[in-house]
Amino acid sequence: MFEKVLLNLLWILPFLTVLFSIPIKENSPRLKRFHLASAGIVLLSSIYLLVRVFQNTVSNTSSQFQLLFETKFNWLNAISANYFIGIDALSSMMLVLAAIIIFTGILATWRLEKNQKIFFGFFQILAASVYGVFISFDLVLFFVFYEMEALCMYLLIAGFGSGNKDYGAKKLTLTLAIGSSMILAVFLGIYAETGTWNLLKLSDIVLPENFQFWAFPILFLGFAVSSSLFPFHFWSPAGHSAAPTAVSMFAAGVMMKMGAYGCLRIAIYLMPEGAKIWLPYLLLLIAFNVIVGPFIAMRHKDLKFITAYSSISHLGLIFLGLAAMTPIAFRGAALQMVSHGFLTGLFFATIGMIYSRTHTRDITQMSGLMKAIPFIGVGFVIAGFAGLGLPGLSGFVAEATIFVGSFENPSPLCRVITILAILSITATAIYILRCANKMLHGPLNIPKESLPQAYFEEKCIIVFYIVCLLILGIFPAPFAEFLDTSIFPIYSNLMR
Amino acid sequence: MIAIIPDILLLLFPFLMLAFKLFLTQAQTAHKNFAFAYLFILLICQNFVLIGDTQVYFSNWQIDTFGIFMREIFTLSALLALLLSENYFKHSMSEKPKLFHFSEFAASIGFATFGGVVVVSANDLLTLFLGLELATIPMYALVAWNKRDSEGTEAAIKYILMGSVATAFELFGFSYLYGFAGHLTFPEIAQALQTNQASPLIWISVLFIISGIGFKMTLFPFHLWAPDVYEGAPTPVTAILSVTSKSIAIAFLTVLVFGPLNAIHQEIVPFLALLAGITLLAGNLGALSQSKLRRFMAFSSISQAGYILIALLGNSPEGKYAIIYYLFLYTFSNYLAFFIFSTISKDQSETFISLNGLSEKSKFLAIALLIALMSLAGIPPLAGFFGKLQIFTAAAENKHYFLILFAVLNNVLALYYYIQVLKSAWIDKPAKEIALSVSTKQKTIILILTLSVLLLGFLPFLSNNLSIALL
Amino acid sequence: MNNLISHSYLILLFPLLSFVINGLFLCFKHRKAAAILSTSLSGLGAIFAIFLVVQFFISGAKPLTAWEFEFLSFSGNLIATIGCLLDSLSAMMVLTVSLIAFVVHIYSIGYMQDDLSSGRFFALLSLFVFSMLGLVIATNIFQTFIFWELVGVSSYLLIGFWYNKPSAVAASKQAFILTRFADSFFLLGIILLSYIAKSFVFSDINSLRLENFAGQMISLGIIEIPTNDALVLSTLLIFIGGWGKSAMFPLHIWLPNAMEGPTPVSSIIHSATMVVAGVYLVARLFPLFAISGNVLEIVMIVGTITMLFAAIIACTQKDIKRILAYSTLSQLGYMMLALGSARLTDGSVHTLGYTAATFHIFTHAFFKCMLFLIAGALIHQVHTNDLEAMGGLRKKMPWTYAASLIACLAIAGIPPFSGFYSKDEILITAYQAGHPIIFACALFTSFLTAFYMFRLFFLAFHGKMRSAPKHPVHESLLMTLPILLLVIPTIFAGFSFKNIFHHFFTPENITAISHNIPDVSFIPPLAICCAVLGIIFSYILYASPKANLAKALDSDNRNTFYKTIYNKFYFDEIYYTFVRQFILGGLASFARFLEEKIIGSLVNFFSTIIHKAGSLVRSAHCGYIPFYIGVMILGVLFWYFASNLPLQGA
Amino acid sequence: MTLLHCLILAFILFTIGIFGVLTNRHLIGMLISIEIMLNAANINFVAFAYFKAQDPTAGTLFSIFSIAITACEMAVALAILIAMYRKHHSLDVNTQEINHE
Repeated sequence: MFEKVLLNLLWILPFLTVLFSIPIKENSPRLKRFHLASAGIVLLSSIYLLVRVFQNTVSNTSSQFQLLFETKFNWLNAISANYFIGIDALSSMMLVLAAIIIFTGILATWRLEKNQKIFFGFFQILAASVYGVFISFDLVLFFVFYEMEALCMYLLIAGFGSGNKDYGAKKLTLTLAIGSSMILAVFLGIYAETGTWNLLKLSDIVLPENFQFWAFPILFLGFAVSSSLFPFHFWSPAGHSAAPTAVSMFAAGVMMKMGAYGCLRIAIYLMPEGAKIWLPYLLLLIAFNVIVGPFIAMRHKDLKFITAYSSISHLGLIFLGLAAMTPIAFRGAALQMVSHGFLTGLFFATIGMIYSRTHTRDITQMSGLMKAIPFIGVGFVIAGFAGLGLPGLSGFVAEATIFVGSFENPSPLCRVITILAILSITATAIYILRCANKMLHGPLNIPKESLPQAYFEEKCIIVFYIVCLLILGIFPAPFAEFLDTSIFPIYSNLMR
Repeated sequence: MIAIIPDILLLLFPFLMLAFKLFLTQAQTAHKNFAFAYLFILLICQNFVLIGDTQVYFSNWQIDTFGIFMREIFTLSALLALLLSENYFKHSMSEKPKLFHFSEFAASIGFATFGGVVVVSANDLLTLFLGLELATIPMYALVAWNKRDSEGTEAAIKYILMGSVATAFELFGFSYLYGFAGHLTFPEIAQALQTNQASPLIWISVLFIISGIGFKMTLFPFHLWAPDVYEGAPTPVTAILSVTSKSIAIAFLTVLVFGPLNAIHQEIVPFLALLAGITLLAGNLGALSQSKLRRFMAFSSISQAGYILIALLGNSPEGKYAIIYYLFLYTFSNYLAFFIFSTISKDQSETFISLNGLSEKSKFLAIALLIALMSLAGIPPLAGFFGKLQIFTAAAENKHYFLILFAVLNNVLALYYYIQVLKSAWIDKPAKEIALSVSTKQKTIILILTLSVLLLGFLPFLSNNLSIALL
Repeated sequence: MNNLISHSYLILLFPLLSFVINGLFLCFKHRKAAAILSTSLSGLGAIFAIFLVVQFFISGAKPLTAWEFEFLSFSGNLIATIGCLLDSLSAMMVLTVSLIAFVVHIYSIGYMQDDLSSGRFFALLSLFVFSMLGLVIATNIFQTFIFWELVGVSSYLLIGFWYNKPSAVAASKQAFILTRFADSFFLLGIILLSYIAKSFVFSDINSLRLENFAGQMISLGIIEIPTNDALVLSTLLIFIGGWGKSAMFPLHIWLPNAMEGPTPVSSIIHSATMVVAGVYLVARLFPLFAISGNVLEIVMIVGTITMLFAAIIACTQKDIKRILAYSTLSQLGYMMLALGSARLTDGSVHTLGYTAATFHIFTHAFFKCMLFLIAGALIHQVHTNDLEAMGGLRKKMPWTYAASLIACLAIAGIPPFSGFYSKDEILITAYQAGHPIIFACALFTSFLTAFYMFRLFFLAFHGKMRSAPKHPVHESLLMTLPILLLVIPTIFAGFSFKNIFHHFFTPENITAISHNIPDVSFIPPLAICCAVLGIIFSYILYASPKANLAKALDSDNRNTFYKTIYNKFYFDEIYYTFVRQFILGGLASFARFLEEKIIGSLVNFFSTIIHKAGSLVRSAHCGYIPFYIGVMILGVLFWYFASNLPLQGA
Repeated sequence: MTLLHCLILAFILFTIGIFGVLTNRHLIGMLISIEIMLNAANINFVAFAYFKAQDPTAGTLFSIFSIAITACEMAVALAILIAMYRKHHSLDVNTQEINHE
């Protein structure tokens, strides 16, 4: 019962926080602390839930998700939509990821000078939206949470961002809206075909093959928009470069995962026939992400652009895992979702810290920062190492799993792309090292006085992420087996 | 007999207002407060009307569940329009001179509202036609209310000329329908359609009727008048045009399509689908780069009309339910937007630029604007999204997947231009500081509307109550 | 004594502990404490390693897995574990790495004492030792890869240790990227191999038989090939990993550049341990290589080319560390050559090459490490790497002088020093394999080795000082002691361990073939002759009273041939051109062009179209009443045709 | 005279009305044309009522009602026209439209 309440509170608490923060004095330290405390409570509860789910999950061989702590009641009777939330292995992992990113996002905005109420308020709504996405198992509820972020994304980026912020914010919001429109259309189709929005009930119903044929690519690509699959990736560089640090962390760390999560949880799960027909062709799109992405990153000078393209290529690996349609590859994709969340969170957080000190994101204008701000520099380098797949950090585990898994798919195209993807890890190394070397190493070119040492909260963020990266990188086995309980139903549905 | 009492009360309203004007010339404020209170009480009365089987009075005055809810929407819209107009009678706005003759204004709105009631109560073509005309003619006058504002007069000229042409089309269509069925009452027309082979006569009549009502509902390509008239008319009239007038038009279509024409529903549906698709595209494209708020709202309401039309593709109870639900939420969102626009228009023109710096001046208004516009754009968890969801679900039942995909993709365009407004209010910095003065009353209304928009969709009460009644 | 083996996790624990404590707590503020901590922990490690290895060999050197835990289970048999495999090869490597690590730690205390960030240095050094030990005790190829990457990154961090020196930063990046490039093939090889073998474990991989896969096919995307060939291909891909790590030609260029790092780093990573990882990998998977057709021949040819090529370049260089780096390359070439030439021309495989290569890893580690330490000591005193600026240090640094004489004799292959024995084995292997050209090359390289090493020796220590040092030159105890410690194995490792190697170092699953072995008794004297010739040659050129040093050291007024060699055959330039023109200028620019010009403009095109359509719609609202009415009426007509109503005949 | 004749007459009238609305530039003229269109519909009603309908009174009633309503509409229209004339002293559409954008 306690867990049930906790699970519901996950998304209600952020809203309540916004509500109760209205009377607090604008820009006062209390406001920040209040929001931080709320995010901290959510983080602790999500970790607690993870532990509880971990304890209660047994190995799963059915094609049904093993849902725990369900809450279910009628919601919109006219369309028989239910309020139906629950948690299983994959969602509990994603919840923790989201909670960590939200928590650190608030920390990263600690020194925001004005309009804190608006910023934190919208940020909490974003938080509520992702928590909701990961725990809802009713398509309407899922979509409500999924699309909610459009409400705040534009204002957060355009109001608090930097550079070409209005353009970037619009590009991001609208492109994401295209994706969610496609999702909504297919959800409506699913409802019209089956008469239910309940994900668990739907898994027992086989959708007509003709419907799957048309609906699957729309749904998959709709989800893939937010995970910036080619050719819908263009929002990502513009959006990330414009967004404020916390929003970049959020967008790359959690929001982009929501798409992949949806692809796995909903698109592939509900339409296995469509998946079998289409995914082999979608590999061609993935090839762009995985292979061309790093090369584009090499030619950019703006840190956020580089990181955005790095995210694009890493997200491509998630899709490679999905498209390979083997259990190991699925697991790799799930691991990569979590792992990339951490590493990109760390990336954007450190970039934000550097930007707040140097007021530039052009790597050619910076040099030798390691000397002045070693803590942040080390954080950046570790994020980079995680990004290029260094063993011991989580990126390697996820990538290796994806590669091993996708190589098991015997289709020629999948083989070719897997091989190219493996070979492209060099390219990743090139841009990450280029970035680190230009910016952190060499003689210091900025007066040291303008570069204060990392503040306490910044150190906290960095340490937090590094710990996460290490835990997942050094002890992946329990997490991997834990995730398998969510992966297996999807795979067995696929093989049915 | 109880169900008809609110209708009689509504009919009395304009006469009472005129009587007040005649006998109590001095008490200006009392007029207003009386009007608000009267409509408010009326709204509550309507709420108490029992929902159940269709009741028929005077052989052709038919009160069904759909009608009862539509009455509430019309009354609500009238009440909100009067509240909105209050300030326009107090002082002149930057663009428009002050309005006069509140009582007559309220009476006209009362008549138009009653026209809507007639439309949803009609059981034969004649009553339907009378109701529509009763709803339309006061609108012509309302648009031209401000004699000193030449823009308003010109808008009224456009409106009335094109409106009359549309009426002619409609009448022509009615005549063919009568010619085909030989009767004017709905059950007999329905029966004639069921028994007889559908002849070309009927299709021409359908084409003419839909074209005629398409004008009122601003369907493509009969929507051309809307931006000019919305812009020229006083703001409260614009609001009422975009809500009441549109609701009446869609009620008219619903009564026809799900009533006498239900037998040929399947044949009309492709036409309606095309109309809906093109209309919402046209509305969305037109709104893309506007700079004047009312003109912008005109295009936005054109595309909303397209969305509502989609509900007609569904089957009868779901379609009707979706329409009512959507109209409720649309009324709240739309009036919320207009209320906010009215707060800025005292010293500034109603343009995007005047919104600049709103978030600095008043966070409350800026957030209310955000909520109103995002609701119109259909972003969850705001009301507009749930309205659209119901509409799409209704259409999806009949497998109009392609249209739904087209419509939801159009939402992206809509989101773009609503964001443009938000950008003016939140991001752009004002050229010069002009203080905002918002009265407590306005603030209260805006707060209530904001909360309605915020919660009515997500919380299931409205939806579930409607669905119990209608489905 | 058995409990030593059960405590073999201590091998990894000591350096890990040192890394974690140093990295978290001591790195910035307590550099002295860091130095002492990591040195003492590495001392403990070395002592433990000695005992462990001794016990292991005494108990018969049976391969065993001392401990193992699951890292990640993929499916069924495909389980990645972290464990400790003890066999003669890994025991030998553990011993070598631990000893050298200890020695280098002591040396580093002296070498780094003036450096304010030496805390970081010791932390990273411990990380390297940890990774290297993890690499050599790996039970499976996945673990190898994990630690392979970790040594790569610690090498990167240590080369770029002085990160405000642009050349060091560039070198570290180059080293990392080049090895990473090779590693991507390595990873691909691992995945392909594990897909075929359904296992990562060395014992499973090494017992694969080609016959088991007869008739099976495997798709590689574009083409479908027999599984047998795929197995060979995967072996080749794995070798590419070693190719990069051991800096074989043409991926060799990172190693000389890596000399930008601190000298202790060069000595442990870039000569004694990490760079032999490639050789170690081939040795570890020797049975797999043995069945994989021509891969061993590729190994041999690559080894030979590198050996000769590097030795030639070494003869002209003036940077003392670069000479040693090229010499390392050349020696690595020897080892590869030995492994590669284990395959006889008739297709059978004999085991001498394996023994020779592992033996050479062992002996080479000590004397090469020592040479680097000596070079470091010299650089520390004269503050330059340039041989031109040295000379005449014999008197000032007598102990170092003596030690370096021994080291040079060892590397040149003069008995009874260790290098002679292992090199001798390699020459014999090459000869036995029936490749006379390769043998000749090896012999010639042996001559060159002696020549360039003594060139270095004479230039550094003999003659007179060619530049005045800023500080008085002396020998510090902390730096001389490790050098002298290394003299012991340099002298004794050869003859005392020869039999041990012959006894214990034969690969599993390979039966030694002993038929028609040609007579090889003429080889040792021949090799000695070559070496002596080389020494004499260099004496004449650089140390004899008549030698014209100015002319010998002049690199400007030389013929094209000399200049080509002096400029390392322009490989750096070729590399930079390749990277700039092809990777950055070509591929990456193309990708960016694709992204911005094609996709970006498509997106813009769509938004333009929508805006155009928007202004078209807007322009229809012109406010002209007759137009409006006309459109209305046309609209009715339009819908008459477009509405889909069945209006025909109306 | 058959139903068809009447319908054709009505249709011709309707077309004339349309033509008038489109070509007239005078607002009064346009109103008159619209009136013609409305009357065409009335003729239809009466014709159907006379020749065909089962319920003939309804048709005639309808036309009477529509005439009355049209009168109301025209009254409002004329009132607006007068307001317009006071401002512009002209009832020509060409001089009046506000060109937007």
